[in-house]
Amino acid sequence: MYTEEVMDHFRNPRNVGEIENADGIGEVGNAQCGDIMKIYLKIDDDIITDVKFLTFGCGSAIASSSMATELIKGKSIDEAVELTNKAVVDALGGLPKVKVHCSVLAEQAVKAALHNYAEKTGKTIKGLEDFDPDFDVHEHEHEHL
Amino acid sequence: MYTEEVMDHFRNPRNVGEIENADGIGEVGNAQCGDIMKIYLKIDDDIITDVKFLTFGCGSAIASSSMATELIKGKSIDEAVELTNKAVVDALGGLPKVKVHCSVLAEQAVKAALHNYAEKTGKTIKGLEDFDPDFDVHEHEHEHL
Amino acid sequence: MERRVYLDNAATTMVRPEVVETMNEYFTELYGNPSSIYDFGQKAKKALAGARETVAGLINADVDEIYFTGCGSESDNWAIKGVAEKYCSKGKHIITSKIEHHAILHTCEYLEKNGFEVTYLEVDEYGMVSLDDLNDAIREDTILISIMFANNEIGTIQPIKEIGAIAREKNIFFHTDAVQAFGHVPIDVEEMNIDMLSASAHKIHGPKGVGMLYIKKGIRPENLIHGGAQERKMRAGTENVPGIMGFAKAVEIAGETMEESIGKTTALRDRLMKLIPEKIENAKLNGHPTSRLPGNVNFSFEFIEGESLLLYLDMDGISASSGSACTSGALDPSHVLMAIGLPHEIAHGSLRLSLSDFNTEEDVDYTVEKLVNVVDRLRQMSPLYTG
Amino acid sequence: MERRVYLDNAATTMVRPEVVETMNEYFTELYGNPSSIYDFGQKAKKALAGARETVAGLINADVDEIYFTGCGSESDNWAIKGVAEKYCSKGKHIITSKIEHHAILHTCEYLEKNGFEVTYLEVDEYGMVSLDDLNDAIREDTILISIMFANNEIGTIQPIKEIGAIAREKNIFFHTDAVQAFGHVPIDVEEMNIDMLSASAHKIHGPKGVGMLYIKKGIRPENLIHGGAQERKMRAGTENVPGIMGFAKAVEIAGETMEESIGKTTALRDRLMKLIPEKIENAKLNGHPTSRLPGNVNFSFEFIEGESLLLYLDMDGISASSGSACTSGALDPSHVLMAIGLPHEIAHGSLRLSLSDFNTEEDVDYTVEKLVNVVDRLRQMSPLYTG
Ligand SMILES: Cc1ncc(COP(=O)(O)O)c(C=O)c1O
Ligand SMILES: Cc1ncc(COP(=O)(O)O)c(C=O)c1O
Ligand code: FES
Ligand code: FES
Repeated sequence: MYTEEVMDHFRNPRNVGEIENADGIGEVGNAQCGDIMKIYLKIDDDIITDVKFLTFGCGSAIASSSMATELIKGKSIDEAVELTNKAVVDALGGLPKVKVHCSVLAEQAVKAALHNYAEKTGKTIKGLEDFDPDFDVHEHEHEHL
Repeated sequence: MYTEEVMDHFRNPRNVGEIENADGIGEVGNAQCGDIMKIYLKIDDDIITDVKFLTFGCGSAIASSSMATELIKGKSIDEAVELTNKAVVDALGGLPKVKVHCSVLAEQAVKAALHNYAEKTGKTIKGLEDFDPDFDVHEHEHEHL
Repeated sequence: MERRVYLDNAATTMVRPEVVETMNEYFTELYGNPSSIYDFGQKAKKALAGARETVAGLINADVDEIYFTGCGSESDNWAIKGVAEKYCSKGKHIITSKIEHHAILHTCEYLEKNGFEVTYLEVDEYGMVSLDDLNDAIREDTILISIMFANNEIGTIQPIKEIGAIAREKNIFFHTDAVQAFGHVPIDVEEMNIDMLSASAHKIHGPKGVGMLYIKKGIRPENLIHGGAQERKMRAGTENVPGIMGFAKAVEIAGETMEESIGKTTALRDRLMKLIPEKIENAKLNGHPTSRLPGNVNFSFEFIEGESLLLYLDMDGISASSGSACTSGALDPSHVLMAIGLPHEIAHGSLRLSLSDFNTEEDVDYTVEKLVNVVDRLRQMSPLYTG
Repeated sequence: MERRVYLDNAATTMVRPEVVETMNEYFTELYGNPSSIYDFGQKAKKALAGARETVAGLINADVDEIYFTGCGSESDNWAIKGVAEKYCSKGKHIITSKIEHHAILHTCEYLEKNGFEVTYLEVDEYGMVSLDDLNDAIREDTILISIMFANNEIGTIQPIKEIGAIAREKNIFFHTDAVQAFGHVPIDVEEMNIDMLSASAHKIHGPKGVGMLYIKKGIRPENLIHGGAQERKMRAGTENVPGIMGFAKAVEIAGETMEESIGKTTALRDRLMKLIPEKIENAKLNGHPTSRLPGNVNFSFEFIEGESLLLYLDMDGISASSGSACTSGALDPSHVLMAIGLPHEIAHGSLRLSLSDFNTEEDVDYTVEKLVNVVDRLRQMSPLYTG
């Protein structure tokens, strides 16, 4: 069902946990739908120096969060904001069709955390102008069940 | 499907053949329905001294003819006329339900041969007063197919 | 992987070696068609008759009331649609429950699209149908009541005899999907007032692809599979002789060992039901505490999600399920867990462990040990857990 | 009994040892439910995907167009009723032939009782459908044409590609019951314009209780068996993994050996078709002399009746059939022999010998020798024979 990369990130998820006094925190999804992702960012000089996540969700949700954190760690804000769910899926070697929305959730969680950082610091992040932190991926995704 | 007795009479049918100048010949059934029985009788002093049969039909038709001839051989006319299909079935140790009409055919063939003997000789045989030599067992039997 | 502990026997079971042996003879030696006239086919026919007797015996039915099918789902479809089509002139209302298997529910939904009305009875927090609700739901035009014997997810056993009595009194046909109960707990169709009953071989260590429908004499549903004269003209298709013989062998063993097996699996079940909440906080038992299948254990663990749980358990060699096997891969929590009133987020974290004769106390203890770790690990990862 | 010569391969076949071996692994080792998430079930899922590919490959279909069922009869029922229900708004007229298997005929009769109209095409003395008749029968409201690929009794192979072309041109679905042809002769659903095709594993040395329906992409018949999400939600029921794997193994071997096998069985068939009328007077070949299945031989012997013939042959160890296995035990001559215009009394004396790969030239010669004696013996007993 899952690729070796997915299983590797599921088996040994990278960057699990919380960051105290994080510079940005994003939470997306909801428990009713069976998936919540929370991402914590430590940002110095527009560089993501640390990132951690907590996820309530299926195997691919955990793997997507883990992969997303790996992909943005050490990157600049401008790079991180360009992270797409497709990049997560590709890095994982693919996801089953019904699980693609987990990767969308990971993308949204990163954006939400960056958005939170922008709000706190009063900065503007290019690419987040239209971001809606309350976006619910499930409203659009529950149909293919 | 068939009892040992049926198979024995089918495997080694008794009294197969014709009798030249038979005293009574009876034929019942029709080829369309897949079964014809023809019985030849040799009668001396009201005793059936010889009997033969020819049958076009299934295994139980052949066994029923064979058994019927055995049951009436050496018997008096009065005894032979009382041969029932049930006696044939019992002697054969039973027949499958859909095959019972083969034994009816054997009873009818014997009666037809006796009837023919009676007609030829001008005798009256008790129990054959109402016998209809053109009786077709299939008209009544084809329903359970 | 050091150890394999198979705890998904409600999804399907290992075929018993004795059953495989039985079937093998019919694959390559006695492969004749039972409808054939030659000795070779007649032997198969005789064997079938024996199998029918064995299966009938287990539920106190008559041999002429047993019809072999291709699976439990086919039996369910045949029972429901067959009665609906044949008796629709008497009425077009059917009563079933909210926690039936999809083979019943989707069939009922199909009938609803075709002019039938279906009442889906609610169940209580333990998954029990209420006899009062049933009585209230019965109408002039009710032709069929279909209530499952035991639920596949939460193991709850319904008051079948009482339901049957109500149906009989009202002159309504009573069908029960006994796919999970048949061969596991005693069933007596006479005593329990059952008119039709579905079963499936692969749930009792028999082969997949063989089912059975018991139909009480005098009831004549429309055929689902028309064609040849097999199964007394009620279910066409060359008889699956090896499969049916294997099914009968499985039934024979199930019958002989039922008492012992119930004792053994109940003990294992109760051990799981005791140890799990002892060692894991916020673990909620789903299903009825006592009126439940000897082999069924179902818990919800707060703050975690079922698929992750299954995958981690699988890494420890433990095969289990979350909701029914048929709905995994779907992301919605199961309709059964919803019906017993679980909130979504708790339903998501449910685990079904289903035991068989082949499980041991070591299996149970190993599972509990691993489960404790896995739940803890997932909770540490969960944003919901504040523990 | 010194010798067993099995010549009823059109009724059912011996399961190949390689197929049994394949299945055995799935009975006791890889018995996991393919819908399950753990590795153990996913292995079964992967195996199924491979099987689907193998089966699709044999008829040049796409993997997504193959649906496994419980038997050939189920496939036939599903195709006919599924299309009828789903597309009835387009029309309620179906065209089939008089010589179809009962799985088609009785399904059509069932539909007739439910408001559909069915045209049963006549066949010529060889059992061939006429394309002109077909063209004439097509109406505005025709939604389905179902013509069998090859007949089970007399072996006649229909002009499938041409029938398919007509159907396609008129935008009517074309189903073919290929239960006797699949795995025996080359089939290409693309080239032959086939929209739906039924097959059954036990006719090609696979297991009983496994069938297949090919459904061209874009066609969506109503389900026959509602329930779980198996077979892409179109056929519920826990997948019969061992059976399907066995079916695939049989298909694989059938595909690899088809050319050789056709050569061999055709030679044996032709030997029977030459020797029988040479050695037995008043023997009439039934079916088409050349457009026929490689393994099918069917003769009528005047003045004698089929059941007796079969029973005597059985005593010599020869298993054969008279008409189709499904109708033996019935006393009426087969509808196929009637449709090709045989008089009743000649139809009664018909014999079908159906060959497989496992038969030899010795089998053939032994059979002819015994047949000569048996026919002679029965004729000596027959009041119709004057010879
Ligand atoms: C032409 C044809 N169609 C359908 C069937 C039915 O197949 P099954 O016995 O697998 O249901 C058969 C064989 O019995 C057949 O020969
Ligand atoms: C309660 C219940 N009914 C019906 C079924 C369907 O049985 P099968 O998979 O044999 O079609 C199952 C199992 O999947 C079940 O648990
Ligand atoms: S988190 Fe919902 S399915 Fe992956
Ligand atoms: S003679 Fe017709 S079935 Fe026996």
